[in-house]
Amino acid sequence: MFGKLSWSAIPLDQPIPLITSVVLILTILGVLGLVTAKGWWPYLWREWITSVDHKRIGIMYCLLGSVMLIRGFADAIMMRSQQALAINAPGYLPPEHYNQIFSAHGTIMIFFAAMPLVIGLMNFVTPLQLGVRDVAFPTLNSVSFWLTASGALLVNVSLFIGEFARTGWLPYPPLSEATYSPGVGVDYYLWAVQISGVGTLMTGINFVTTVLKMRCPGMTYLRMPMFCWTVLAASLLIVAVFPILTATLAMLSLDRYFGFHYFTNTAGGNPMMFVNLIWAWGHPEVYILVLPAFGIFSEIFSTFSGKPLFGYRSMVAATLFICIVAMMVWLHHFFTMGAGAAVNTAFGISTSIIAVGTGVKIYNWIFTMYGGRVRFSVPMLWSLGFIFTFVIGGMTGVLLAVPPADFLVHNSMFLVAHFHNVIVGGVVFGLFAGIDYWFPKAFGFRLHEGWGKAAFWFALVGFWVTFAPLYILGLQGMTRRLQHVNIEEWRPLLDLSLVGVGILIVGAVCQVVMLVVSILRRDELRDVTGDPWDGRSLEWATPSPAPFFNFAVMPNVQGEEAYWDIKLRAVESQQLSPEPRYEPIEMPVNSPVGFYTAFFATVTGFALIWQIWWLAGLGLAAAFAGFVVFAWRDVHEFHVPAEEVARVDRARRSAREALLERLGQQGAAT
Amino acid sequence: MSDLGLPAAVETLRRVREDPHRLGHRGHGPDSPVEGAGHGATGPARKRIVVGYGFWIFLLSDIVMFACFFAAFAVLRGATAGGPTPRDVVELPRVGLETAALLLSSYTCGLSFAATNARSLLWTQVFLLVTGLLGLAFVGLELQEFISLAARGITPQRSAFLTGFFGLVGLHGLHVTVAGMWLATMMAQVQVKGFRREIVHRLICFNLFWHALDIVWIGIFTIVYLMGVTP
Amino acid sequence: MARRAAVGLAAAGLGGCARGVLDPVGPVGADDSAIFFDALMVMLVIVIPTILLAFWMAWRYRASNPKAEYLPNWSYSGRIEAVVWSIPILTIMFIGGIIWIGSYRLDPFKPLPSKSPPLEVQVVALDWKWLFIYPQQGIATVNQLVVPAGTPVHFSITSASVFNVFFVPRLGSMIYAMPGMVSQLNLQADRPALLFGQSAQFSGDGFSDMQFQVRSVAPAEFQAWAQAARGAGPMLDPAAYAQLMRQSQRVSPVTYGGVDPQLFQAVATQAIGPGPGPQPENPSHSGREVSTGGRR
Amino acid sequence: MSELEYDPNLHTAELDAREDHAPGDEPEESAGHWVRNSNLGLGFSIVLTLAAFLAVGSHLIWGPAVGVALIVLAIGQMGVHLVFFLHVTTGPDNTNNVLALAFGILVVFLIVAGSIWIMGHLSHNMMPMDRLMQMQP
Ligand code: HEA
Ligand code: HEA
Ligand code: CUA
Ligand SMILES: [Cu+2]
Repeated sequence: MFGKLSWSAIPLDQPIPLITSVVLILTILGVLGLVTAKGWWPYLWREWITSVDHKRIGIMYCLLGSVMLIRGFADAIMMRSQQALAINAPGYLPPEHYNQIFSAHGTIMIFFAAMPLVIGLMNFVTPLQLGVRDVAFPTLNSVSFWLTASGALLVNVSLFIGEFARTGWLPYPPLSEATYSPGVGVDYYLWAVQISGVGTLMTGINFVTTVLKMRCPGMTYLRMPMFCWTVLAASLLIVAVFPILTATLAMLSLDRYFGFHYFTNTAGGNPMMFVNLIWAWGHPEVYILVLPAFGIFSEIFSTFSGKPLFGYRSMVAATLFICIVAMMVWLHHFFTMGAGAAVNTAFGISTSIIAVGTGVKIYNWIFTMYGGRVRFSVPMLWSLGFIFTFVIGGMTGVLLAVPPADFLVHNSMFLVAHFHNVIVGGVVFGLFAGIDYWFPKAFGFRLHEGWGKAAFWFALVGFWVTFAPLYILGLQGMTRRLQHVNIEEWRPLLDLSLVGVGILIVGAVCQVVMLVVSILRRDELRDVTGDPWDGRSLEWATPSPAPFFNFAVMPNVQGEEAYWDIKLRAVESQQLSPEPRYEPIEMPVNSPVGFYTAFFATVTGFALIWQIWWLAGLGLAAAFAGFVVFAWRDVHEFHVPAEEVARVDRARRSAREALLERLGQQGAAT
Repeated sequence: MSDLGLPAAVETLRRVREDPHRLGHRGHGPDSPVEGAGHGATGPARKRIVVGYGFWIFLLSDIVMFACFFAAFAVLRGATAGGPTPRDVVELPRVGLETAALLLSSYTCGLSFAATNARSLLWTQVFLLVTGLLGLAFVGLELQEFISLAARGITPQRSAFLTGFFGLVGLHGLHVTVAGMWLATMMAQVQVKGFRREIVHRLICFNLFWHALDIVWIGIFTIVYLMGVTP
Repeated sequence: MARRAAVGLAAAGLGGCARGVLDPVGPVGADDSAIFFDALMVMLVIVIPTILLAFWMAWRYRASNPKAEYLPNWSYSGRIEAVVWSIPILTIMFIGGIIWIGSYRLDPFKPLPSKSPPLEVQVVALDWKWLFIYPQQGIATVNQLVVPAGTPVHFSITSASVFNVFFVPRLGSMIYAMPGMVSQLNLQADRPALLFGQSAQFSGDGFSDMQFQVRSVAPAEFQAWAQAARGAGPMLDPAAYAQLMRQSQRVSPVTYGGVDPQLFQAVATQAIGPGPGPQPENPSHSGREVSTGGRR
Repeated sequence: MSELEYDPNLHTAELDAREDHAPGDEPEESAGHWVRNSNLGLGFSIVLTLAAFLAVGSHLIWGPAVGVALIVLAIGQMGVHLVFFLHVTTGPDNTNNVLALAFGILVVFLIVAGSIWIMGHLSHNMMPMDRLMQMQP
């Protein structure tokens, strides 16, 4: 009746996960109770859960990503403290638990923290920058989000019911085959990642179509803000490689569930093929994460230097170059597998060539500051910290791309330091910068500067104190994924790394405090102009927060920097462009289909994990029924009357007029 | 607004207008694109184009997934673990029938599209129905093949080669089955709702999907079946 | 020689007292680390000025600096673009050269040049210990590798269950140990030394202790050791091997006085099936089957 | 936005030669055109399929070259499908669709060729001798 599921699935014998999950469950129940008590459900349902507004979906993605970032961070704290305690000692986490932690940390950070945050910002910003009202497929967008949330939920359920994978964030067979991992951990991994992966794939399709086919009049390709280019490149990569992930995980599932022999070490199966296929996805994946971050930095360097981006054309070329070459380098993750000199040479060289595209970007950002008026606001601090950190991480990446050098440090702490160096220094810094930068557009008030700066400095210092020791440990021969350490000499560096985590914790606390303080003092941080940073692209042409239809009248872009041009013209003539003729706007209606799909995806996933076949069948049937019902829907759009549009836009215009006046006075003063 | 004033110079404006990135933008020539073309100069593309294009991108991603299964098949082809070889598995006459069914269904699918364009409800439905029946015949033949193979002990659990074989062919069969379910839903919708805009869009997408599955089948019958019996 | 010294210096600076990959005791490790070091130095020459330039640029053009000129439209310079593309391209051309030559020179499958014929060692990665078979000597060891200094060693490596990586950090290159595959590795220790070896690919619960000691000894001493081991102690017969295949952790070094000469081939070709994986010893926890693998 | 636009005939009538086309779509033609189009596609496909089966079933082609012939025929037939059933053309209205297709083909090529190349080298280097023998069918 319940497949493999029984009461003994709950880890009553393991206090740490048990207590964690009980606290977690109580928190969730508390939040749900609060929502019920306050009667917020109808509001949440109407305005958020069923919303197809790209801004709302973007915000929900970011929320999900932030929560998962904290979960991943908790895992990281456990790992670093375990390793510091377990030098010639067992530490406090037995292997079967520790191994779950690094697997969950990697999985959560990549799939459920970094990806949602990146996609969240993509969602929030892209249509605004392109001057349109939504993405190409708004309902699909909601489905994507909810599928991602479903995957995240499954991963966290594994804490309380059963276990998570103990095989690393990429479960190499044969270790992940049923023989060597008989528990449900790998199944949790497979279904969680599979479900969210489908969501991500649909996001990719959505954004390729959005950027290519949904731009406001005059927004030719070479007038798009740099961020949109990176979104396009990342989405193309998603479309190209996420199917590989789907296929590979499907093959592993067939092995585990039905005794197929894709990757087994019996009957001719070939585990090396898993490694090959998974990296054909895995390497492009890291550029899916980092390219949008590059886009964010491009916006920030230009805005906070008060200048156009230097070498825009080179930037576009470099982005597309990285996008294509990223698909030709995957073997560098298994140079030491024995494919031979010819293969290693080809992939080593193609890997290092990526440094050219990335290097050009770095120099272009530096020269964007040349002749500028650089303001050291929080987003700019993250960006400068990024250049410093990422350049070093990229350099160690190129070292790993040299096969004989990789023969020494493959799978070592040096590698761990490399990828945290590029991921934290590149992606996470970029996300924090982007959140700070676009926060006012989303909520109408800025984030507190002081706490933001404190968070930055603690994160930067904490990062280096944590990971610089790992570089050295890697060179001393320390390999990754060690539950305990048998070499006494490594103690000082492991301790130092733990100190670094302590500093990171302070940074994370600052970040949270910043959020709380900003909310409490939102009135003094209010952005009435809609253009808090003296921005240059179209999102700043809307009020903060942007109305749900984004633009009352679709902008008509006439120059390279869409909004800067409009702004200059207004300042020059000391008046806004004449009031347009307002027309009714058609917007997509809200839809519960995303939530519905994800609900049944979760149920089906859970049933498959525990092999409760009837429930899985039921879930699939319900999904099909839902598809039919949804396909039958007749109303897809609703009209916003012209008067409503006019009302919103006139408010915006009066704010702009005030701004203009002030600018005019300032201009006269200088 | 920040503490920094704007460079409110006429000169600045002139330079911004005059192509700051040296992109060499010219206005579009006499054939400047029409509204809704989605070229960028004229605003978002029409829904029809957006839907079709999005589905096209989805198809490409689906093809990539098939490519992985093809690659796996190619790699595992020789790993028969002492069991049946490709030669033991292939029955050319049946493959011929399957191919014929799918090819004809592609043809009738194309005809249904012609009927849709001519707004003929009857003929659209007739051709869709024939398409579905041919698809059903295909799936039936394949199922029969799998069952008869299993009766001879030829199952994916036997060896990696058979895993690759059943995985690839089965994935395609599954796609055809799902497409068949979609087709049934589409026919009901066409009947009830007629040729509304979104229905026509979906018909276009369905057409694309069906033809794409046929293209994948070309790969399968060539690489898996025909090349399985070539020396 | 200067290069050796430089590598040593870097090792000292980075490594302190613990000895790592930058303090090799053999020719392979020496070449690997020299390449590592060269590539690092070349890139540092580019990267350090880049970082300094970034900081200088931000500082020089800070908004509060009245001396800095403001060029609100300056966003293109053909000359800078050319330089900006050239710097990484040139660096990468050099590194690409290293990659090319290095990959061929240091191909782990390539025999080392030497007057003396190589010592053959067959390596089997087991859950969770290493089995070393000396076919020429007819003996086998677990978690203990003894090699003659100054003689090349040719390793044939396979696995009897899951993936592992065979790695002796101070000898140089690592390589995967995979079921059904035989990878090869050629290493050499130049002088007598006591080293540690490990698995560098996570392989399950007992992974952290999947380490072995490596003793590089004078050739005469090696002969004496092998002679003494031969025929003494337990034999690695099928029963003993079947026992060894089962999961176990923290296995102390063992020496077998005799071994079936076909054993390695049988494991590599999977004539002997792979290790059985976890055998639940505890009351079952549904979905969380754990083997303690004899953990202490 | 795009929703405000209204499809008067609900079909391709309003498509303009200068605008992008959705994949699978084409400017309005008579039903006869489409039928002719499908007929042509079917005809070519039948010829190519028969040729493929013939190449296997007869000895018209030198044994070792049969595989090559099959691949070429398959590529040809995929082209036929793309042109006649999926209506991919080289016209400017189709640029975007063809570019996407080219991107997809590139990806497929990289994955399949790359995997086969890598896996071939891995097996060649490390497959133990008698398993290698066993691999030869
Ligand atoms: C996105 C990816 C990502 C990120 C961000 C991180 C972040 C961190 N990781 Fe992780 N890590 C991985 C991806 C990531 N990691 C992967 C893929 C692995 C391999 C897994 C495997 O072996 O299979 C790994 C493995 C890994 C290991 C295992 C090493 C081993 O194998 O032995 C360790 C050990 O210390 C570690 C530590 C850390 C630490 C200290 C951080 C810190 O930098 C974390 C700092 C976190 C923060 C600074 C965020 C705090 C949150 C907030 C501030 C809230 C935000 C609020 C708002 C947005 C307003 N990581
Ligand atoms: C966002 C994520 C991200 C990014 C951007 C990168 C960027 C790069 N990575 Fe990294 N990498 C990972 C995430 C990332 N990586 C992860 C997660 C893993 C491990 C996964 C696992 O095993 O669990 C990994 C592992 C990994 C390996 C495998 C090592 C091993 O397993 O043995 C290699 C090897 O080549 C590599 C190389 C590179 C290179 C060459 C770059 C380049 O793109 C870097 C380019 C940037 C620069 C070079 C700096 C700026 C350039 C200049 C200033 C110009 C001048 C400089 C030069 C010319 C050198 N990475
Ligand atoms: Cu933390 Cu399990
Ligand atoms: Cu990579």
